[in-house]
This record gives sequence, structure tokens and C-alpha cells, in this order.
Amino acid sequence: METIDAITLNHYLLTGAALFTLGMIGFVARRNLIVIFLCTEMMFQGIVLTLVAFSRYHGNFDGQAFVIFVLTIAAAEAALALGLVVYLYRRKNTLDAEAWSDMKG
Amino acid sequence: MNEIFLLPMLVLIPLVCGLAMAWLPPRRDELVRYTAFGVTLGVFVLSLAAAMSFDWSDPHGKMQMIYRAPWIDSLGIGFHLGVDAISLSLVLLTTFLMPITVLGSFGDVKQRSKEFYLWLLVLQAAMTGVFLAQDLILFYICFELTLVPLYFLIGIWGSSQRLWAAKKFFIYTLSGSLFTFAGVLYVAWYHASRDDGAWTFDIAALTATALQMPSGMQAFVLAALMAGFAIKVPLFPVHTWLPLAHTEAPTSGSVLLAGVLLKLGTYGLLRFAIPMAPEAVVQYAPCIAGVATLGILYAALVCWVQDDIKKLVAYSSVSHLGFCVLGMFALNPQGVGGSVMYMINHGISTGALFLCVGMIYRRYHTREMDRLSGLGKRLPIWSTFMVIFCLASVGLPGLNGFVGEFLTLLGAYTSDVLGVGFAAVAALGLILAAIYILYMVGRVIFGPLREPAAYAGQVKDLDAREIAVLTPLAIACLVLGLFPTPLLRSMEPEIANLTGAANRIVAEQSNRPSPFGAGDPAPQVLRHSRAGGNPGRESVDLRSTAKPCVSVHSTRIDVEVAP
Amino acid sequence: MVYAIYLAMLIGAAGLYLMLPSPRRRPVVLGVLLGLGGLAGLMIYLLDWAGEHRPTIYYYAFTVIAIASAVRVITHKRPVYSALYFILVVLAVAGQFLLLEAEFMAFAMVIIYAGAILVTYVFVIMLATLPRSSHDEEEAPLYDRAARQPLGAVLMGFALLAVVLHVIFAAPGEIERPYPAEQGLAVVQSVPGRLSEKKLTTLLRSAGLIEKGEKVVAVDLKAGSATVQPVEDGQPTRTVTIPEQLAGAQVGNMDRVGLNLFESHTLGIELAGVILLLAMVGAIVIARIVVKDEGAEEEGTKAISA
Amino acid sequence: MFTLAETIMPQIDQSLVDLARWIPALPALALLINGVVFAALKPLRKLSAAVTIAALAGSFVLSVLVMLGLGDISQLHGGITVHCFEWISIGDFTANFAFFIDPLTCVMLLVVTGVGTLIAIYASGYMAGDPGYYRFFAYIALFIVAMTLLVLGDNLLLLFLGWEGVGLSSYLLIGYYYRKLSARDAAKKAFIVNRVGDFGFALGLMGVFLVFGIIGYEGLMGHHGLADAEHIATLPAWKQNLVLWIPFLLMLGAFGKSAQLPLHVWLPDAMEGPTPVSALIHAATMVTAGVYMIARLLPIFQLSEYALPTVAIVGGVTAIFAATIALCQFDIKRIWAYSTVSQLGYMFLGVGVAATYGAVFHLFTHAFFKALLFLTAGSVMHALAGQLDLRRMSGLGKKMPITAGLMLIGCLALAGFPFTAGYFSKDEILYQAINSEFGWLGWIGVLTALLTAFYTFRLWFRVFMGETKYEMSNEHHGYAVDHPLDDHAHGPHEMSWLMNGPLVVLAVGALVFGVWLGGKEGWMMQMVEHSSAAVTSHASHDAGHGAAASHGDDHHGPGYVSHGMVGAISGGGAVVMIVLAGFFFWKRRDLAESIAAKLGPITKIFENKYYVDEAYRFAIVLPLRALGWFFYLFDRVIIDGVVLGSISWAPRIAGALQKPGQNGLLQGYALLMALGIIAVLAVVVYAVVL
Repeated sequence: METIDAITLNHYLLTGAALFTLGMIGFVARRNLIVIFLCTEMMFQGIVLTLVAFSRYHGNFDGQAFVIFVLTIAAAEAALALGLVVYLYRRKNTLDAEAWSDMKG
Repeated sequence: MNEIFLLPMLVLIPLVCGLAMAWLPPRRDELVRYTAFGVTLGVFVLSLAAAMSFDWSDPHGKMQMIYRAPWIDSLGIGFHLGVDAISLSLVLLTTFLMPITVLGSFGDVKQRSKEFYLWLLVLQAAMTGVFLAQDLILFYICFELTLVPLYFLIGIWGSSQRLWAAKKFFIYTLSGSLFTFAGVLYVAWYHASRDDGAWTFDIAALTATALQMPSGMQAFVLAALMAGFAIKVPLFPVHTWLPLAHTEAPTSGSVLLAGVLLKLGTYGLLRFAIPMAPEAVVQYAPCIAGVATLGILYAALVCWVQDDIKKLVAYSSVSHLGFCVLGMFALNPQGVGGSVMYMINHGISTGALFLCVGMIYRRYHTREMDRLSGLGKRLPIWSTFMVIFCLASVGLPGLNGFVGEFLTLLGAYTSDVLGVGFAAVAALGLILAAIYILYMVGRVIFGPLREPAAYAGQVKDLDAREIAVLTPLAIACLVLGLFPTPLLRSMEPEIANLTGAANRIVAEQSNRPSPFGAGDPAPQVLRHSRAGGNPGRESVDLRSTAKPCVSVHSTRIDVEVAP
Repeated sequence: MVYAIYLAMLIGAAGLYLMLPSPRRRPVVLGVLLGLGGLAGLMIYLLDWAGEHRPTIYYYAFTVIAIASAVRVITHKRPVYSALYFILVVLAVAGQFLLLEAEFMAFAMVIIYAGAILVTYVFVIMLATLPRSSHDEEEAPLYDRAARQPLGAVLMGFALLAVVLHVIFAAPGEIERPYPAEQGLAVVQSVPGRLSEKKLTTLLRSAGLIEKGEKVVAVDLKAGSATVQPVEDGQPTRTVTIPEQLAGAQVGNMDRVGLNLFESHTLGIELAGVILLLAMVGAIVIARIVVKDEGAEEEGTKAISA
Repeated sequence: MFTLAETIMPQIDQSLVDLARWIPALPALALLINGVVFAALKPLRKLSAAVTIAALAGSFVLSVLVMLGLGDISQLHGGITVHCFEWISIGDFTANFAFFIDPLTCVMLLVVTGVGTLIAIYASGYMAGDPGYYRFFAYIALFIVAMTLLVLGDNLLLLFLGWEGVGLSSYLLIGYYYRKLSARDAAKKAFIVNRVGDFGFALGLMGVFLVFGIIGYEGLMGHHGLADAEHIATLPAWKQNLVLWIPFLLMLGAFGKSAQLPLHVWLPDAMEGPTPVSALIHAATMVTAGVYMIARLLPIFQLSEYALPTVAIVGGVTAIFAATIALCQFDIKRIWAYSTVSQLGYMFLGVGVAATYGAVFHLFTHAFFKALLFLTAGSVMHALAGQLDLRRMSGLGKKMPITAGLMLIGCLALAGFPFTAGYFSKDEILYQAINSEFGWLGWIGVLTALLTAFYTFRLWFRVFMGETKYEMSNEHHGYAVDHPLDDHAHGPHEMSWLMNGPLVVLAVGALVFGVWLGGKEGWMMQMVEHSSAAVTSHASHDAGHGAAASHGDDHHGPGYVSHGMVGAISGGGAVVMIVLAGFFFWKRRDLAESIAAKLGPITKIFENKYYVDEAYRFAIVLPLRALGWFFYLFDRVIIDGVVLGSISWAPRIAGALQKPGQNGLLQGYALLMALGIIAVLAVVVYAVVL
């Protein structure tokens, strides 16, 4: 097995950035509310990966501790968001984000 | 002694009483009117007292009765009041017009009269403040404060398009005066940035340092000051707010607007623009005078085609103030003296005209000339007053308009900066003035009697109150027309101070002795001993070198002429 | 060199654009190919960039899986499959964690994230999608079939990625080498005086230095030795030296994270708890709102009141 | 000749001269009383005529006293200044309210107050019963105040005050019947044309101040006054050519006031006013102000060599021009108006050729006989209830013998019948003109004299001779009343003695003054030669101080015509024309009609006053009004519309651009946010990192 230390930090950053970007693209492009939230979760994934990579390459564990917090946030957000999605779905029977565009300038 | 507190009282009493009007019992219009009249009359008496204790023949033209209270020391801003002959005469004009305006507005104001008089008194305080302020910031605050009451006066008690007119008036003047503020601040900064570094807004100090400004900067400062004051005056291209504001304003509003507020612009030019930027003033005087002259002819012609009397009078005041500015930028004593006299006379005659038009509006509720004609038959007394004031505003010799008009033209004619051409073109304005005024008088007073049907029968001529309003103005017109000299003479030192710097520059440019004697910073004009009827005086060698001194006018036969 | 990345991403972005759901017939296959090409380009760049020592194949595997499934999450028309692909992404990321020797993190992710959160998602998807009889796309609601200004999104994404990667790869300075794995005393000292006797006894017993029943009574880290209490009481204690690699190796990732959390992030933990409580309360409150069905056509959907 | 002043007062009596202060004060008092007191108290209005007449008479007496106060005119050199108060003075400009008394002033004062009093007396009868009675006499008092100030003024500015004051009173008096549209427009026209003249005057006045530094007569025209050649030489160059321009500007003012050619249009229309007004203002006094001004400022006019000749030419041309128009008019007052314009032309011709004595003398006599003519015409009008058309009246002599006789005397004087006042004064002017460098002007003057005689008697014969038939008009006190007034005037009748009395005095003046005051050492010659209007040598190519008359007989240039010869020609010619007019308009009226018909086009031009009014209207009035409309439009559309519009629209447009961005879509905002982040990152990365 090649040595573990051959993988440089940039590798992980690249992957994290790619995941984050794909999440954002999904967030902006898709119209289905649930998929939008899923993409936010994807962005979380990208961030988490970068966090761990940094913590590993900087030798302290704050990064990973922070991941724990990210997880809690993600969980809380998921709970609320999905509650809302269900509620919105109940009201307009659609998951389309554009249905809810009354707050306009 | 109490003289020190005269000036602040002149400013604060109207303000305090004005605001106190709010606590008067509502629905008691009579009480409200008479208190307002009482206050304005009291302030007028106060101003007369100030005039009494003012030394009119002070040869140096220094500020008198100075009252200085600390306000914002860190920036060197002080509640600093002072007065000289020019500002005192304008203050007297204001306090003289106020009681007349209040008395004249008794019939007009039906609803919310308390608020009406509140704004009127606040306006008076602001106007007096402008003329007395010796501190730039105080001047600017009062200058802006005048907008607020007028905005409400026009906005609430105006006629059909009042809101639009009030809005336009406010924004127009405010945007101009912001440039003025920029200019003022620059001068203050320049003063502070010099070695002594102390921030001050005292006018005298700033004027002294402003002279050292490089000419490029002076041009900028002049442009900034001109922007604000030109709109206020109103000079030709930026005058369109005036007719609108006048036609929509209530009678007393437009009397004060025409009577005093337009003078703020010209006073500002005289007090700030000319002393603070002499090089730029000398350089640009011809084109400013050109704009003023163009304004005279332009407004006069527009007057001729008007159908609404009030709009005609409004455009006529645009034309008249063109004369005022023309005289001012002639930079010689006749010109500037003429323009100050013009401010006072125009205030009286145009104020009176607006009162007359207001009386017609109150009776017939219309101002269109083609619905009124031949009122001489129906309202003989009103017609007599109207003819007197029209002739005063057209500049008939013997009445007050002529003094200002003739001196400004004479100033422009004999000015080293301007020249004969300006006076000749401006003098065309005399003819046009006669044309539009007689056109209006002919249509309204003379000719067959024709009245709007609704009010045909029951219109009565002027009642005692209205006659009491107009008589003092008529007397003032006549008195100022025949005896302007005491005022003119007292103004000379101030004029010499204000235009001294500019004239020194003119003298240097054309290397002739400056009309005020060479060199000394506050040029002395030999006092004319005004003793009795035989004013023996010798005039400083003014014009060409070879001119013999003429001692003149002995009442005896042989006129001895010094070689 | 950096411009190679730009090129690869450009290709990937184009592919992604084609793959995004859109009402018009789009050459999806071409999109996939382009996507893969971009990804491959990226990987090749990485390989080339890593220079002489090749990193483990696992990293590339996990990265490819993660990115591919992430793309599928975005582009798939049916939300259920998006959720499932997302689970695959989580797993791939967990894999990466393992490479980074962050085992606890990996497990946490898989358990909490994939297990809990995504299950909720799938559950909600079930609740909130109209029952569809067949697999044909026409019936899919419009909001699933069409992407919102896809071109804008993709370009924005590509721009962001370009900038970030540019920072990463084009930045001067030496390449960040991994921190030497934790071995021996250095690490232990970095965690002074917290290695508990009980923990040490299990470690030493597993290393065979002490027999069963013996307990470590005291630890003297500076000397690197521990005093051990023999089984029967009354016997004199004896000291055992702690071998270098044994001490370090044994302090696992979970311990370190735990230590770190409770040592320097105590406030964070408390807040996290509060947030979770809030979320719970919030979720309940939202669920209880009586819903007037504005758009509900089918009969029988009673107002849900919990 | 009997010279009044010489015998009584050898020395100047200052106390008498100081009475001059009261000359304008008395009518001012009358004005105040009429204007304020009587306006308020209706019952006292009957007294207004009495008050004004008393004031004017008082002024006349004061004028005589002041003249006597001057003492022996021959020793007098320069004038006396009576200072009232300092009017306007600032910087080195001083204009005092002071009076400058010299013989010329006295002559003018006598004319103004004398004729004024007579006319006021006549007017009290003529205007009886008019509702605006007090107002009329208030205006008359205002006019006399202004005219006396004009004449007495010691500096150009006071002259200007009088100038415009007179213009104002003529405006008020012409527009006296203000409810008549024609009167209103005529008044406006008069004032504005005068104002055009005043525009020139004002610029001239300022020029004088700019060049000389002072505007008092004393300083300018006194003994060592500045207005003389060698002082001018010392001035800088640009002032010297300005000096050439000043007389032309002042001349513009004179022509405006005295209705000379370019600015004469207002005088005929001024006949809209009541007849006494026409007599007083538009015949005797106001219109002569222009002549007085040029006479007074003669030294200034002599500074530029082209000024006086221009005056002469304009005077001559106006004379012939107005005479031709008068020939074909049918309105009595219009005929007299044009005749006044023509006679004023004579006076200007006189002044132009530096015959100030002739001009002032003609002014003096003209005031009397023209007033007489106007008032008699007024009597005729009064009798026929406002009828003025020649074609609708004839043979009134039998009904109104006294008026006919008086008008005959006036006509004789106007026509220059030998030994009448008109003959002497006109002869003097013609004599000077013929022998000046502009001889041809003199002969034009003679031709005009003949024409004058012809149209004067054309009128007289048509009105008073021939068989008596007349048509009543329907005007009652100036306003047309719906029914012809047979009951009121019951046909032409003789006027009361209140009205005919002053006419007799005027008639006597018209006859006697010529002989009495004229001549070489006559009173008039004394007065003129010792005033500032005395003609200095270089104007009339003859050395010696003053005494233009003395140049006559010593040496004769070529084409010199003796005094007697000129008198014979003009006098004889006048007689011949009178007989001719009698033949045409008395005996053979039909012949006159036929000749007039044959000369159709020419008479038509004359009748329509050479269409000058219409020309002015199109050339000046309409373009100016159009310009006014254009400016007003420019004001509202360009300045308000474009400039302010664009300024006010800018913020609104900017706002509109933002709007689509806020469309409520979640992703929209996310996208915008993301773009923001990227932008920031890009800036940081590319700027900082690299």
C-alpha cells in the first residue's frame, strides 16, 4: 500500500471544493425543494471533508471537533427544513420552489 | 446697556412668539390674528429702536451692535450677530413688511390660521437671522430655515397646484444652496489649513483669508456661491420655480417671497461672493452681468404674454432682480448702491403689487386678465393704489423704483468692469417694463367694465383695513423716491469695504488709480459733510487725472470753479 | 499547469450542463461522457501534480465515486434516487476520512449523516411526492424535469471552482505534507497527564507486558514508566516502562477528538445541545400547524392535526 | 420796444428768485387736495377746478416775480441756482433737487403756467358735469408740477424726472375717458413711445456723467463749464468719441417727447383725450419740452458737429411730412395735431440751424395760437356733442360767430399771416435756416408754411363758411350714449363766457406778441441771448458773443436772402394760399372734391398717415410679442420639461433597472449571492495572490 503521506492536502481540498460546487450548482439549478435541501447537505459534505483534511494536515483536532458541530447543525437544519417542506407541500401540493415567490420587490 | 441685546431679540422674539402661537386656544381666529399682528408690530418698533441707536454715518462701515455667544466652540462656530447699514436697511424692510403682510392676510386665511401665523413668524425670524448673521454657519442655517415655513405656507394654503409648486421650490433652492455650502466649507477649510490652523466660521476672518486663495480656487468658490444664490435670486436660466411658487402661494406668502426672500440671494452675493472671490468676480463679472441682462429682457418679454396677473408680477420681479445683479457686478459705488436700493424698493413695490392682486383674488377668485377688465369703474381706490405701485415698479422718477433702476444702469454704464453695452441693452428693459405693466394696467383697470359673472354685483371697493395696509407702502414709495440720499450715503463705506478688493484688482489690471484710492485695505471714502443744504464737498480725484475738482452749488451767483 | 485544471473543469461543467434535467431533449449521453472526461482530466492532473510518490489508489477511487454520485444527485430527475446517490457520496467521503485516519469521523458520518439525516430525507420524499405509477418521465412534475437557469448555475459553479482551485494549486509556498502520523512519546506528551491508569492497563495488557488482573496504579510520564499493582494485593508494586510506539498508537482518533471537544470546545457542545433541542421543538411546532389545503384537489385529505 | 425787465429791477433780488421753490409746490398742493381730499369727500368735488386754477394762477404770478427777480437781463450771465434738497447722491454722482433760473427758464415758465391757467379756466366750463371732474383737475395739477420741474430743473436728472412725470400725466389725461378702448390704447401708445424716447435720453444722461463726471447745468454749461472744446481735448480718446454720441442719444429723447418723425405716431392718437388736454399738453407745453431740452443743452449739442444738422434735417422733414398728412385729414383735432407736429418740426429746424431765438420765440407764440385753435375746436365739438368730422359740418359761422372769429385769428397766426405772432416767429426761423449751410431746408420750410396756410383755412372755411348743415354726434362727456343728444346741446350754440374769456386772451396773445416781444432788441431776444441757450460763435460761422442776430447784415455769403425778403415771400405766400383755400373750400367745394378724387392714390397715402402705424405694428410690436410667446414656451418646455425632467427621471430609471432582480425566487437570490462571492474571491485572488 503506498505510503499514506503521499496524499497531499490539495487532493482533499480539490475533492471538497468539487463537492461543494456541485452542491451549490444543484442548489441553484434544481427546482424541487427537497433536492435543494439535499444539495445544501452536499455542500456540508464538501465542507466537512475539507475540515477533516485541514485538521489532519495541521495536526490538531479542532477541525474534527468542528465537524461534530457541523453535523449537529446539519441535523437540526434537516429536521426543520423537511418539516417546512412537508408543510409547504401540504399547502400548495407542489414542491416547486417557484410557487413560493410572493415576497418579491 | 440694552443695545447689545437688540439684535438677538430681533431674531429670537419672532421665533419664540411664533412657536408659542401653538398654545393659543384653537378656533379663536380673531385672537390669533391680533397677537400675530401685535408681535410683528412690536418687532418693527424694536427694529426702529435698533435703527435709532445705529451710527449711520460711521466712516469705516464696521459692524455695529455685535452680539457674540459661544455655540460650537470646537469648530469655531458662534451665535455671532452684527449689523451694518446694508443689513440694517434690509432688516428694516423685513420688519416693515411683516405687520403689513399679517394685516393684509386677515381676510385670506380661513382654516388653520394658528399654524399659518406660526409659520409666518418663524419665516420672519429666519429672514432677520440671515441679514444679521456674522457667522457663516448661522447664515447658512437661517438661509435654509427660510425654505421650511414657505414650503408649508405654499403647500397648505396655496391654490390648485400648491403641492407641486412647494415641492419644486424646495428642491430647487435646496439643491442650489448645497453647492453654496460646499463653497463655504471650502473657504473655511482653506482658512483652517493655513498655518494658524484654527477652524472658524466668522465671516470677517474668512473674507480676509479668502483673498489669498489662488484665482483658480476663487473661481470654484464663486461658482459654488453663485449656484446657490443664483437660484435664490433667481437669475435667468434657473428662475422657473419663481412664477410657479408665486401663483400657488397665498398672498402673504408671495409678498414675503418677493419682498424679502429674493433679497437673500442678492444679499448673499454682495456679502459673500464679491468680497470672498474678487479675482474671479472681476474676471467673470461681464458674463454674470450678461446673464442678468439677458434675464431682464427675457423675463420682460415673457411678462408681456402672461394672462395671469400674479405670474406677470412674478416674472417682472425676475426681470427687476436682473437689474439688481447687473448693478452689483458693476463694482462701483453707484452700481452697488443702486442694487441695494433696488432690493429695498423692489421689496416694497412688488410686495404691494402682490397685496393688490391678492385683494382682487379675494373678491373675484380669479387672476386671469381676460375675465377682468375696467375695474377702475368698480374699484376706484384699488385702481389708484394699483397704478401707483405699477408706476413705482416700472421706475417712474419721483417714486422709489427709479432710484434703484437709474443707479444700477448708471453703475453698469460707468463701470470699469462692465461697460456701456450692458447698460444700453439693460435700458431696453425700461421700455419693455413700460410695455408689460401698461398692458396689464390697461387690461385690468382701464377699458370697458367686465367682471366674472359670479361676483358681478356685490363686489365692494377697499375697506379701511386694506387701505391701512396699502397706504404705508405708498408713502414709503414716495419717500424713498424723493429722499434716498441718507440711506445711500450711509451705505457707501460698507460698499467700499465689500468691493474694495475687487476694485483694487481692477485698478491693478488697468493700472489706473482705483476709484477708492490706492492700497489701504479698508479704503476710506472722504466723508461728505451732510450739513444742511450746502454740502460743500470735494471729491477724491476719481476719474481721469486731469479732471479739475469742482466745488459746486453755492447758492450765490458766481460759481467759482477751482482750476 | 493550473490551466489544465480550468480545461478539465470546463469540460466537466459542459457535461454537467447537458446532464442537468431540462424539458427539451438533451444529449445526456454526451453529457455523461464529457463529465467523465472532465473528471478524468482532473484526476490525471492530480496524478501528475503529486509528483513522484503516488498516493494510494483509494483516494482516487473515493474521489471519483464521490464526484460521480454527487453529479448524479444533481442531475437525477427523481428525488429518491438523488437521495440514494447522496448516501453514496457520504460513504465515499467516509472513505476519505479513513484515509485521513479519522475513523471516528467516518463512522459518525455514516451513522448520523447517512443513517439518520438521509433516511429522514427519503422519508419526506415518500411523503411529498405524488405517487407515480410508471417510470416514464412525462408524468414527472415540471419542477423535477426542468432545472432553474441551468446555464447560469453551471457557469457560476465553474467560476467558483476555478477561483478556489486556482488559490489552492497556483499559490506559492511548499506543498503541504501530511503531519507525521502520531507515533511514540511526542504525541503522548502532547496529551500530558490525561492518560488514565485504567486506559494504560488495557493498553499494557494488550501489549502483553502485564498479566491479567494487574492494574496500573500510577503513571510517571516523564520517565515514561508506569507502576503496576500485581493481582494479589500485598505484593510490592513493580514499574513497567511504556514502549514508545505502544503509547502513541493506541490513543485513537475518537479519544483525541473527544479530548479536544471537551477540553477546548465545551461551550460549543452545550450550544449544540441547545440547537438540537430548538430544532426538535421547532419541528414539532411546524408539524402541528393546521394546514388549509389551498391546492389540494383530491378529496379525503383531512386537515392533519397531530 | 418796451423791455419789461430792464427798467424795474437793476440788480438780482434773491428773495424773489427764491420764490421759485413755490412754483411747483402750489400745483403739487392742488394735486394733493384734488387727489386725496376731494376723492374722499364727494360734496367738495365741485371746488376741484377752483383749487387747480388758483394754484396755476399762483404759479404764473410767481413766475413773473421770479423773472422780475432776475433784474436786468443784459447784465446777467449764467443762471441762479435755488437749492431745495439733495435728491440722489452716491459715490461721485450727485443730483440735487435744485432749480436753475435763467431767462430761458422764465420764458418756458411763463408759457407753461400762463397758458395752463387759461386752459384750466376753459376746462372748468368744458368739463362741467363730468363724473371724473376732480380726477381731471388732479391730473392737470400733476402735469403742471411735472412740467415746471422739467423746466426749472438744475440738472439732467431732474429734467428726466420732469420728462417722465409729463409722460405719465399725458398717459393719464389721454386715457381720461378710460372706458373707451381707443382712449386706453392711445394712452398706452403715448407712454410707450415716450418711454422709447426716454430710453435714449437716459443713456445720453449717463453718457454725460461718464464723460464729464457731473450732470448739473452749472457745471456743464456755466462760464467755465466742462462742455467746451478745449476741456474735451484733455479727455482720453474713448471719451472723446463717446462725446460725439451723447447728442444723438439726447436727441432721441427730444424726438420722442416732441413727436418728431420716427416717434411722432403717438401725438395724433393723443387726441382721444379731452380737448383742453390736447390744447395744454399736446400743443402748448409738453411737446415743446424737446425743443427746450435741445435749447438748454445747446453747448453739448455743439460739441459734435453732426448733431445740430441732424436735428435741423429731422425737423424740416417732419414739418413737410406732417403738413402733407394734415392736408387730407377730416378730423379737426387730428388736423391740428399734425399741424402741431409740423410746427414742432419748424422749431427743431430753428434750433438745428442754431437759431434758438427763432425757435424759442416760435415756441412761445405757437403755444398761444395753437391752444386757441384747439380750444375753439373743442367748442365746436362741445356744441355738436362730440362731432369732429369735417364732412358732417359746415357753415357754423352763423351759429357760433365768436368761436368762428377766434378760430380765424388763430388760423391767421398759424398760417403766418403778416404781422401776426406766427408770422414773426416763423419768419425768423426761415430766415436763419435759409442763410445757414442748409439753405434747402429753409426753402422746404417756406413750402411747408404755404401748405400750413392752405390746410388751416381749408378747415376754417369748411367748418364756418358755406350753407349751415350739421349732424349731431352722440357723445356725452366722452362716452357714446345710445341716443343722439338733441335735447342737451340743441344744436350748435355759443359757449359761455367762462370758456370764451380765455380764448380772447389767447387771441390777443396770438396777434400782439409778435410785434410786442419780437424784433432785434425785443424782450424775447434778450431772454434767449442771455440764457445758456445763447448760441456761441462757431455754430453760426460768426465770431462774437451771443447775438446771432447781429451777424445779419455785415457780410453776405452767396445766396444770402435778406430778412425782409424772407418775410415778404412767406407772408405773401400765406395770403395767396388763404385766398386759394377760400376759393376751394368756400365757393367751389365741388371743385375741391373733384381734384381730391383725381389725386386719389396720393391723398389716400396722406390720409392714412403713410401707413406708419401699421409699419411699426408689423416691424416691432408683433415680432416682440412672438418672441415673448417663444420665450414663455421655452421657459416651460425646455427649462422645466427637458432640464428638470431629465434630472427628475434619472433616479426613477435607476430604480427600474433594479426591479427585475428582486423576483422573489429563492434561487435567484442564491445565484446573485454566489456571483457576489465569486466576484470578491476573484478580486482577492487575482489581485492579492498573484
